[in-house]
Amino acid sequence: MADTDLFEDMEKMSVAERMAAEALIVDVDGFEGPLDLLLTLSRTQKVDLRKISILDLAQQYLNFVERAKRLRLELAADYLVMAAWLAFLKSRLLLPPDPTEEGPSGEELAAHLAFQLERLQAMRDAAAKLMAQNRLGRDFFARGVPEKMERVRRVTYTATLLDLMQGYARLRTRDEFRPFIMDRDSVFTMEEALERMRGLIGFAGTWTDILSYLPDGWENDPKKRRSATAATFAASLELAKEGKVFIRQSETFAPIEVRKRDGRDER
Amino acid sequence: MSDDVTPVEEDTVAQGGHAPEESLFEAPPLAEQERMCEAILFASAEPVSVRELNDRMPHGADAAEALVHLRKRYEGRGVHVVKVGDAWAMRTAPDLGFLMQKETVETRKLSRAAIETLAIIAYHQPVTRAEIEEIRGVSVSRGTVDQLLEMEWIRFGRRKMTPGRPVTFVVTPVFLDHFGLASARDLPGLKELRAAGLLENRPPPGTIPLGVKSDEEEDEVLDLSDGQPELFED
Amino acid sequence: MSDDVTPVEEDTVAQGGHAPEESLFEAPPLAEQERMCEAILFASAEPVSVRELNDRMPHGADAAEALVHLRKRYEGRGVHVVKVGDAWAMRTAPDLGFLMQKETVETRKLSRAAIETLAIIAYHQPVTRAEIEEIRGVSVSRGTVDQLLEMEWIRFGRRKMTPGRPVTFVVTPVFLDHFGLASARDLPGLKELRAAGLLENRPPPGTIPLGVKSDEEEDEVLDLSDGQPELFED
Repeated sequence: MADTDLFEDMEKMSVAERMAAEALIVDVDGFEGPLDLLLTLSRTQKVDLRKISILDLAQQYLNFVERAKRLRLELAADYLVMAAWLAFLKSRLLLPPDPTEEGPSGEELAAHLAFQLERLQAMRDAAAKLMAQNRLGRDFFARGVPEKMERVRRVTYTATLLDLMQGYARLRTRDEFRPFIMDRDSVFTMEEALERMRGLIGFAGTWTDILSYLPDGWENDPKKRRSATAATFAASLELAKEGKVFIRQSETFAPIEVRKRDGRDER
Repeated sequence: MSDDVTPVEEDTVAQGGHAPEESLFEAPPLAEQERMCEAILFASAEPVSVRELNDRMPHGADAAEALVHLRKRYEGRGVHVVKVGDAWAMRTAPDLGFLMQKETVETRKLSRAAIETLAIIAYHQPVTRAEIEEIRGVSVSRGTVDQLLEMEWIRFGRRKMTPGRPVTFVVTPVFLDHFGLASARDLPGLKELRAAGLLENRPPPGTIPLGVKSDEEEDEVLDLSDGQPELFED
Repeated sequence: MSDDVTPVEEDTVAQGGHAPEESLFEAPPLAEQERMCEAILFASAEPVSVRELNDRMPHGADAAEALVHLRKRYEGRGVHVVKVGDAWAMRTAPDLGFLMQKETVETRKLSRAAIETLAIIAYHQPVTRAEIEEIRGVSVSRGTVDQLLEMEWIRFGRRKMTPGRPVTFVVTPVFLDHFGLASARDLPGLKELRAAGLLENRPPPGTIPLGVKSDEEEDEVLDLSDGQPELFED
């Protein structure tokens, strides 16, 4: 990777030295492929990469491959492919353009090769600059004792309606099967109360406590009494709304009384 | 920030106040020494002694003095310079410790005991603990009730007017909200449970046997409501 | 960054200038938010994103704003507040590296091939393996890519919309953090390389049949601008 012609150096070396150098040359890690070799060879021209003579470079490369063959070095296939391509390029550059021939001109091919070399060199320079950046753990440092984020785990529980229903069903069917009814026997509905009142209200020409409308047998059991009272009260309101009765209460918590609305009220 | 330390003073301290040791090099200005202490304390895994600071800083530097200024600079900040034994370290301000916690929320299925207890409360509310136990046939653990109370799915209702005046449990609006119910009365009755195949001894085709916990259970709800839209309606 | 913000203004912003978002809680004063950001960044070895800062700070806090002030406060100190991609970190000032005990875990010696591959990915991202090989003129070994992936300096980017939809490589926030870069735009010499046309993807003449070429090129251009919108903009 010296700036001078590698083979001139090599021919001056002892056999042992030469063997070592040869090993280096064919080592793809030493020379990272034909483009790398071309880039190394191009340095011998000692000009800006943009002004490089691709024709000369092609010749240099072909000489290199030629001498490698003479030294019975085994070159990797891609080095030989490059040699063949450069030989082709050289002929294109030297011969006057053949108008019948298709494809890009020698100049175009040469320009692209020059671009590739320049780009490879640019990336090498960029890589060097990158590695020379201030680096974490070498030039600048992170916190020496980072504090661990304490994870506070909070568990929330969830259940679906189906879980709930299955759970309930499981309980209610476990021993004896007892169908679930919303204790309907202690519920007096408003509809029932309304029906009952409609039938009875015709007789109530005077103010009557609504509690007297409770159905028989519902006054004693507190549950039943509560339900019937509420239903009767609601039914009374409904009837008042319909204009069939008047409703009154003298003071808070006093008995609520109803009376049928009749002819005298229209006057 | 150490408002009283001006660059001018710092220079004075560094150059004048510092006894000249026979050094070939001049010590860096105090402001620079302070920066150095700051960087070393920040990056060190362990508290650093004044001696070690002096060893690491350029010759002639006075870490003890730089630390005084550094400590002052961090007063009231989110990070403090603290003394740990003979050494110094930087630490986050104690009052900001709560920022170093991350809360993760994990969702788990409610236990079978909790579900059953909850179901009984929902269907029978207001209901006493004794009544729950009677229906479940086993005693209700304190933990189960506490869990449901904590989740705010149940709350204490009015005491029952029976001997001992036991407390009752009722479900809460949070419960109704979670299960998408307008009221506890919207819970389907046994008849409807049966119609939905939930009371069969044999699992209906395509469903999971009762009691088998499965991730698919949630899907089942979807399936059910899709297939039988009338299920949860009255 | 608003470099014109003075401490006096900070107070104004904290008390008056902060528009109330529809929050039940009032955001802490900006000075307090700054302390919080300071503590969180200080405590973390890894860069912390603005989003995470906001998540960890009380509701209504504005980490982005607090960071502006915090960064300014640490200017010229021994520790800096630096931007790493979308995240922020506290790092010692690079000029004080000589004071530090070098980490013993000096990252594995990277091969020349790995360094060049890394540079090509950083400067050309998103870039396919074929493009890397085209630039280096040699095939890229699996081990090289694996090593860079393992170090978390590169990761897979979006697939290219070219035949075969090859995967691309891009650099990571870990890479940016390691090299002290706020973004891939800050790569050294990037502008010059672009100006010189050396970052163009220039296919070899005559290798791609006409007709297919134009479509593909369009795709690639789109891919670049879509995939990394922020990267190569000026």
